[in-house]
Amino acid sequence: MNTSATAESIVASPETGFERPNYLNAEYGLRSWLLTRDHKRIAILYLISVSAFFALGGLFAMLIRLELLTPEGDLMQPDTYNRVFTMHGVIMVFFFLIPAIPAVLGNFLVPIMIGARDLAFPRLNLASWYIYTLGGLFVLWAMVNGGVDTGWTFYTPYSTSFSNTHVVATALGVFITGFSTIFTGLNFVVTIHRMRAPGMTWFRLPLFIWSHYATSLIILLGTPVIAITLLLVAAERVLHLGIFDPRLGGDPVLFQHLFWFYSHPAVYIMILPSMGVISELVAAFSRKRVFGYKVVAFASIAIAVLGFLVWGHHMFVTGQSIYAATVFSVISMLVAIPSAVKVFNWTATLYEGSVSLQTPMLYALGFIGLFTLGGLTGTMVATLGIDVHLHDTYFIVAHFHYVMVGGTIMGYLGGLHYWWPKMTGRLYPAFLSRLSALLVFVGFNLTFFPQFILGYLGMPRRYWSYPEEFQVFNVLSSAGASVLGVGFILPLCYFIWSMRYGKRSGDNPWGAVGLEWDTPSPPPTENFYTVPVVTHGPYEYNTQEVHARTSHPEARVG
Amino acid sequence: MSHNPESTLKWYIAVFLFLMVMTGLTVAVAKMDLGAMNDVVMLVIAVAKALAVILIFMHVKDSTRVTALTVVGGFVWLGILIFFTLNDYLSRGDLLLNVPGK
Amino acid sequence: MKSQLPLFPESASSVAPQVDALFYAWTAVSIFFTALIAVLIIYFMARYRRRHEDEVGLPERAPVWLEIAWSVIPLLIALAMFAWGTQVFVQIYRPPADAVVYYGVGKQWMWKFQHPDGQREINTLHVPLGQAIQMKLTSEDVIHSFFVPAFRVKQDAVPGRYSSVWFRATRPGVYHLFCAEYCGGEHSRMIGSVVVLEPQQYEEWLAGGPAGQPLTASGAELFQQLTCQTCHGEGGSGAGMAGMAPRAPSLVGLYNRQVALADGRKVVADDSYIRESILNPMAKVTAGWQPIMPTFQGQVTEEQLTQLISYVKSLSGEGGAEAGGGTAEVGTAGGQMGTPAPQAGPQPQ
Amino acid sequence: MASTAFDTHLEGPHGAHGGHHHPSLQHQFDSLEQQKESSTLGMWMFLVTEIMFFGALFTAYVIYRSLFHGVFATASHHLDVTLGAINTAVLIGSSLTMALSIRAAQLNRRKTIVLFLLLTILLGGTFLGIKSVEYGHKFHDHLVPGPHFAPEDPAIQAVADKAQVFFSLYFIMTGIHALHMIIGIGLLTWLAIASWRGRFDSTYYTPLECTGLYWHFVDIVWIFLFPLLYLIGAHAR
Repeated sequence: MNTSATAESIVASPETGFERPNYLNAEYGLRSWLLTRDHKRIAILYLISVSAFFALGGLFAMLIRLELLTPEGDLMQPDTYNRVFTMHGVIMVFFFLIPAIPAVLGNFLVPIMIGARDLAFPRLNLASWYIYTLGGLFVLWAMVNGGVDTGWTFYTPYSTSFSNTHVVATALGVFITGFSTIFTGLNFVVTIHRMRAPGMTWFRLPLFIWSHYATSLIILLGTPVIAITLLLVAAERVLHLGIFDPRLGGDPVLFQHLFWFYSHPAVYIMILPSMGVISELVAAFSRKRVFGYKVVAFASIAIAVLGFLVWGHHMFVTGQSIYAATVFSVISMLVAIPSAVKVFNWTATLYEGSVSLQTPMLYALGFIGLFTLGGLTGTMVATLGIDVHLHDTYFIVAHFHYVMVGGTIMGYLGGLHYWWPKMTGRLYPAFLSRLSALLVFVGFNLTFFPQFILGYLGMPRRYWSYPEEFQVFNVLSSAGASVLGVGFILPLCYFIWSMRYGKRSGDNPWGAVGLEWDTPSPPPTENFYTVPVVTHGPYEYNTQEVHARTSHPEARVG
Repeated sequence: MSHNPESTLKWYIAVFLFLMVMTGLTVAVAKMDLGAMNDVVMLVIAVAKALAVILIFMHVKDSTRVTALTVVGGFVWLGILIFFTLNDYLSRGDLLLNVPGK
Repeated sequence: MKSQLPLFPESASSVAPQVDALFYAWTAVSIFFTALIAVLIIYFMARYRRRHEDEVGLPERAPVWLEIAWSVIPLLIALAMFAWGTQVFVQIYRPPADAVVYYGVGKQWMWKFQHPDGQREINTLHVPLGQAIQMKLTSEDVIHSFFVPAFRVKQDAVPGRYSSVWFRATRPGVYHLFCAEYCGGEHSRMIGSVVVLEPQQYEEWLAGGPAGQPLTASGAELFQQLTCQTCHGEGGSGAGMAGMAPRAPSLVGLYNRQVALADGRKVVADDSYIRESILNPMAKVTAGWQPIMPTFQGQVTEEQLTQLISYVKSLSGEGGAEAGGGTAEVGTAGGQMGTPAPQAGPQPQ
Repeated sequence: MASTAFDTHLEGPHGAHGGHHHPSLQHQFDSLEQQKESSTLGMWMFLVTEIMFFGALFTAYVIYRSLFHGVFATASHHLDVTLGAINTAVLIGSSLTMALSIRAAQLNRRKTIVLFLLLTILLGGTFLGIKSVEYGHKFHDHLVPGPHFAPEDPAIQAVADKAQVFFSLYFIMTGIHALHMIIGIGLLTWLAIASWRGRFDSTYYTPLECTGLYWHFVDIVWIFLFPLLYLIGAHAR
């Protein structure tokens, strides 16, 4: 193939300063970004908007922690506080945690990792970003006009008949954003099924792909349910239809069933992609195949399936029948097993590995620790007798932050640090990035561990003021939050800095294997100069290959 | 899918007639009082109609296994939603609660 | 003054020690596994650190027994905890035979309580020490949740139905009562206290309060006021008025019995059913009776409803019949299936 | 589906049949067959989300039907079985014409494709027309839930609250179904124009195939809605 020869000839060494054609310099101008169909550029668009929402959600978190410094409600009015924690929840859950890894890292890497030129439906992919933005605008509009105070859970009948805030705009925003998630998931499933490179069999797929496949299935099966449920809430407010209205004999608990049918699996939408990232990181920085590859792959699918059968464990004290609660509790115990197996397998991967503690690996190891605690406390609250006491207390708040922040955000930041050289062709400062990983880990534990104790003591969540005896732990938590904040701001600064001033990374700064490391950094628009032919599974390391692969050892991070 | 246009035409017409007859049948049966069987017959007919549409009009009969699995998966998941929700409501009498404990 | 740095919540009910035992057992398991993972990671990190740039890990050896072991052992632990947890859960919700029923109604943003003898309170609940108390909860507006950390009990109060939880206080004192389900603006001020008194002090407290009358008595008065007896008979006996054929089923022995409905289904006549039948009589009509009862929606408050229910309950003696105890013939007992009820008889009120 | 000309892109080893591309082959695919398989699989994935979308409503229906058994039967008397049955037949007919238009594409009969698409649009429009007549009756009889719910039928008045739940479900389910029909008619119109311009033939008719799947799915939803809403009380009328 003649074009292939041309491609070889234009591979220039980074030292010459000559930039090879890649997806970043293929076209210039805002228009070329806003109308792009390149999955890599769309990933960058998502990176920017997701980061903006993360910053906004973080700002609300800071306001919450400031208010809770003292037992009295002194910083803001209770109505304001209710809006603040609602906006924090809505923005973090629907506009950051759910899209973060799939829409940014997944979008960038899924086609490259399976050896495809693009996702199956590039226009749908772009549309998904616009839909996400549109949904975001609805929520921002609601926020600017006074916000919404129902909590991110939108429980009826408060949300349908009692709240005087912008429930409809927010619900519609979440409804719309749901479609962007659906389009991303749909794209992934079809791409993984139909667009794999020659030789890329299912068991040669990286675990990142397996976890994104499992995530996409959850997205497809779960998201429509919350979409219609929120639509019903909006219809109940606007059109006075009464599906959940207790005054008409409707049952508000039905709303909770439908809500959690999506929103519990949504937790796995957040954590599964992160688990995929961790598998990649642990393998790359141990230079070893992930221990029990097939077990980890099937564990992702098992989590996706079982995750749909446990939603009722959010409703143990809502008047659900005891029998139903028992069924949901026992299945919740089962879903803990594949998660535990993953943790054991990652730990075992380190055994006899060649472990290098570069920044992404620090995040990965932090993830394993935090997720272990998050998961174990999850099984605690899935135990019926304990949940009665802990339900709706700060124990729950701490638990899900361990899973979502300790899990999803650690995975997201770890993945971003790992693939940043792939996305931009640049390196970031090694010391600062390690410092930020440390700050995030320490700050996180300081913020959320005291909340376990608060919850066990009985402090209910969503309280704007609280009895005095809870103050010490709240102060600790607020102090930790400020450390955590610094830990999050640092990467923002050095990532932006590195785009212009960072050292050039070369194609493969980590000496990692995987199709994404076989193509230049940043990759060309079509991802590969020649279509890769896959002959072996992922994570096959041997000395010669690593030596040949590793780009510019002198420029290596750390 | 079947690439013989003659046979597809026959199938399409057959399915169309089947659907029409079944619609008539379901209305006729609904006007008889069969007690709880009314619901059962109604649903059996609806499922039969839906199956005919899925298999023939939507070409699942001649499609890949992945497609067939997708369809089955969709309905199984709907089953999960309905089953586990109903599971709560049908055991709501809180029978257990009304039996005094020790 | 409470401790400034408490680590353990107060424990003041009969189930609290059981919940705590379960909690500590789980905590121990969690600490063990977290420590195990942490130690292994730190050890592997140091032992297998990368020593030169081209070093790679050894080929993976993944023995099957290991995978099975670390799947099955956590599974067994989790299932054991599930069994233990479920046993505690059932204890938290299944009231003992001697439980006395108190009613609680949540309202934005206060708790209204009714004692069995008619005493009413807002945001404070006095209870006697050692007495099993079943809280029947409902709400006038949004979902609230009755949460007493010291008792380790919590139950949502859902509008439109009754939910229930019970406790037996074991230590006198004043304990926090929280609303645990977010209920709007003043959610964090919907707090109150549960005051546990020695039985004798409780009696004194009751005597000191404004004189009320027992719930059943208020219910009986209300029954007359609303002229329920016109159809259900004096005392809910089901006897027809002035020699006429009865128009409505007897309420005697109804509570907690199974009722056959006109559409062929059977339901248990629990609090929620009776409440619904008063507010929305056409929803579940007893088999063999004409659907002629008018609705009382808007005419009775949640508190009055609890009084009526207490009264109906009292017609079945202590605690009512055992649920599921036979497919009760309540529906047809006094009902003379054959006797055609008046098609459109004069309706009460 | 404008094709994107990526002159520089490289062929995969299994992608290069002959020297030219089909004008409808998009750059990320190696072959038309791969493109068609991807599109239909994608469409099916979308339909799965639609199953769950309507599924949540069916779940609400099942729950309330089990709770308010008799009320649903009584309220159902106010739906017009005859119009519902006619609409069912109309929709089944439109499914047939939809399937036949795809067959016409497989046979390279351009005008027949357009003819059957127009017939499908016509039948879809008929369905919506009848549906709007039914809605009109409901408005007239004050059976629309909300503050203006004021049925004259004493049987409904007696259970007014729970009947509102039934009519809420009726309007939201049929309303969202009708919305899907409207979107479908939009798609069909676009397809009819594209077919007239000769965009589709036996080598490439994926958009027809996908829209067909969508249209049949909407038909299936109605196949369940009709008995569940209209027929549940028919025997006790």
